[in-house]
Amino acid sequence: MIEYILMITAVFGAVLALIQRDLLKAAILTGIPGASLAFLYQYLLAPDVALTQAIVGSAILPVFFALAVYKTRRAED
Amino acid sequence: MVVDTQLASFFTAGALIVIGIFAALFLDNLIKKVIGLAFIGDGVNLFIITIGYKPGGIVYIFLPDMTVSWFAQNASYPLPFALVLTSIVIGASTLAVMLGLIIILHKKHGTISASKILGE
Amino acid sequence: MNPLIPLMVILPIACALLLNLLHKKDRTVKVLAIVVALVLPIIPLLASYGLHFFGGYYPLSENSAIAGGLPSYITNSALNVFHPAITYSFESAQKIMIFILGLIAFLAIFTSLNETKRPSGVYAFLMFMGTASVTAILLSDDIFNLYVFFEIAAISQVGIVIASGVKKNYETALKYMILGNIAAPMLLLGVAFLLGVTGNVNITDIIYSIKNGIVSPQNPVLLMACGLIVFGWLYGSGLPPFHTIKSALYSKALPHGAALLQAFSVFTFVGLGIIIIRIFSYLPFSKIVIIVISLLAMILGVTMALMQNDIKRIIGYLAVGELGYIGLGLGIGTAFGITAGLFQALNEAIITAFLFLGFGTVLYITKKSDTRKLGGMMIETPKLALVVLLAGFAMAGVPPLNAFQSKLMLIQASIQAEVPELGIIMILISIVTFMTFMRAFYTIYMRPKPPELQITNKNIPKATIISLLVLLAICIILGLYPKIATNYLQVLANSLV
Amino acid sequence: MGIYDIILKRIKEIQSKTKEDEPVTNISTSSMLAAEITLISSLIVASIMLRFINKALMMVAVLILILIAVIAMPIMPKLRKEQSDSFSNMLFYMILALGIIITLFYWGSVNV
Repeated sequence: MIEYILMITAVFGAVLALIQRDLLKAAILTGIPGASLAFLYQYLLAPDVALTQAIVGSAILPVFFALAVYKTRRAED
Repeated sequence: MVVDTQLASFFTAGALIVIGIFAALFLDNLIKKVIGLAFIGDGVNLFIITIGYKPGGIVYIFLPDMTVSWFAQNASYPLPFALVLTSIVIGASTLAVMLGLIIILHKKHGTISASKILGE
Repeated sequence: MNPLIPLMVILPIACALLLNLLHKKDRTVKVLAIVVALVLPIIPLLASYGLHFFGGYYPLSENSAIAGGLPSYITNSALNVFHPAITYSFESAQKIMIFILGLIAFLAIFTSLNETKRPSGVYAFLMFMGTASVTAILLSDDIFNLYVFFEIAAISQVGIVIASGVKKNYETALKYMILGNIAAPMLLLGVAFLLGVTGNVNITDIIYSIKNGIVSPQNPVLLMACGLIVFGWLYGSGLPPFHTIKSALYSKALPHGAALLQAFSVFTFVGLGIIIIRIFSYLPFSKIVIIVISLLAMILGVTMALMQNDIKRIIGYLAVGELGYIGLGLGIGTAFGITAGLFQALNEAIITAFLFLGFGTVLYITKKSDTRKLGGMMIETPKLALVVLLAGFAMAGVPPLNAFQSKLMLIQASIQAEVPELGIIMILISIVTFMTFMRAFYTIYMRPKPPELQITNKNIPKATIISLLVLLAICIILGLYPKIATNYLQVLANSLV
Repeated sequence: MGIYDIILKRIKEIQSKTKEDEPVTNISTSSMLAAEITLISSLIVASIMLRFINKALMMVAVLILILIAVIAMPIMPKLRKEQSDSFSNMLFYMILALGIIITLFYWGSVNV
């Protein structure tokens, strides 16, 4: 059951991240699909990939995006 | 209709790919485009993981109290998982390069709108 | 086990990393880079043919130590012949292709180190990384390994463009990366489909599974995989619809970078094209698609080249158009046609590098690449003008030079395969290619010099002239003795039919 | 009015739309003319290869191509505009190509 919830969170998190007007929020919300995919990988019997995805998808990539937003923010809006 | 985990997971992967392509095509903001590209990569990775998944199976770690034939029948298929590890890292590095380019272009043009920077 | 096979990939990567460590020690960097680059074309000549299994994981049928302890239901199945390791296969066709790639890489690196004032920096690093990854694409028998190096090649191509410092290079690089990040996951998805159907990423094993009925060849998932891999192939080699971005990429690189970039494209084209033909040749449709795409590439590439005003853009579009000849050779599908196509690939890599380096001298002297602002260069550099003219003759296929032989072979192959229309189109496009080249040549060299044109840098480095002469020599040698190359390529072509 | 003049006029029209201000020289017009002829002739020759599928189809295709070529005579200026460096064009054609390839492979292989 929990797999299905994770799948739905991943898809909705992705949509939610893309419909934000505030780019910083969008950047941080990319962590939601990243983290739910990491849990999903655990349920799909791939614990080693889950570890990597947890670090890359839910920590490193949002930080990259947030840094990029922070560096380019002043001119937007 | 009963949808099993594997099929649902394929659909999730497909949905992520479609969302990503949509964002990369139609959103004007470059950072959102790149976020969309990240979702395409995630979707493909999820797809590959799902190929290796075995419904009702176990993690592919051989413990001393298992027999070989039981393990062979029940363990998930580890080759796709090994591939995804590489693929995740490649995706993250290409995204980092793109974000770096966006920062440089923002310094040059003062905007991150795709139609203004990449228009002609 | 031949240790020289992995060395072809490992040596350039190791050298690239070392160059980064030696940052700012210009002399050391220069010597090291030139020595390693010189070794690159020599290794494939010394290496003997064979397979390399990374980690030493031989197939069970060759590995009695492990196979002895396994139950018979494993050793009697197809698992016995499957390749558990990442396999590199080095055969005669790879030998000549990697030799040519290494040679172009050497000449490009040699030229760039002598033309730029400060040799240390990321430029040589990226050139080595790109060469290593394209070598791996040619060698690899493992389709996921191929994807990994495909991505590395894409990043290093972008890097070469970013490091060039040409106007608007960042925009082009970002465009290429965004397009690439949609197209490359599609290639990965195709690999994933293949993996899902056959449970394997080794190309030989996938073919074994399809041929021996382990997997149904008519499985729609396999067809989808073919489509997606074809799409990745379009992106990797810059066929339409990617011809605009690929030619823009060439035009935003420095001439020596562009010479190397087009070699990457050509060999990626050949590597992936061979794989598509190996796996999917049982689908008659795959060959039709290859022919249609090649025709489109030829027509669009040449017609667009006619209407450009930037020298590098003109050659970029011509390079895309010439890729079509290789595709036609592969698509005709006879052994003779495939040999001709592969030979044309070698010739095209050499000739386009030659043209980029040759017109690069104009750029070096005047710092301008717009044909409308150039003119009268014949008076400044009469001997170089002759060399560039010979390069143009080579591209159009004038008899004593190499492309004549391969184009003649291609036309003969098309007539033998009873599709003379392809031969007619090839001749037509050749003529227009020559016209495009002459248009550029006339505006740059023969037209009277515009008064506002300034010569900023009179002395062309000797390295550039040496590179041009080496390329010219290869053009003439291959043109007089085409058997040197075709004998190597024949084996692969026979195995593909 | 000869074809040269038609092409010259069309180039000027397109230029005034895209606000390019490069002079229309002899060379650029004649190369556009050459490109035009190359495009049409090679497409017609290529369409003769349809004879492998069906001879009647080939005849119809060649006739239609000639008709289209005559009606929409200066094709090259439009084609050039479509293949500009604009990013949205590139994305559009890429997705179009992806769709066509996937559809063709699925449909073509089911039927062939």
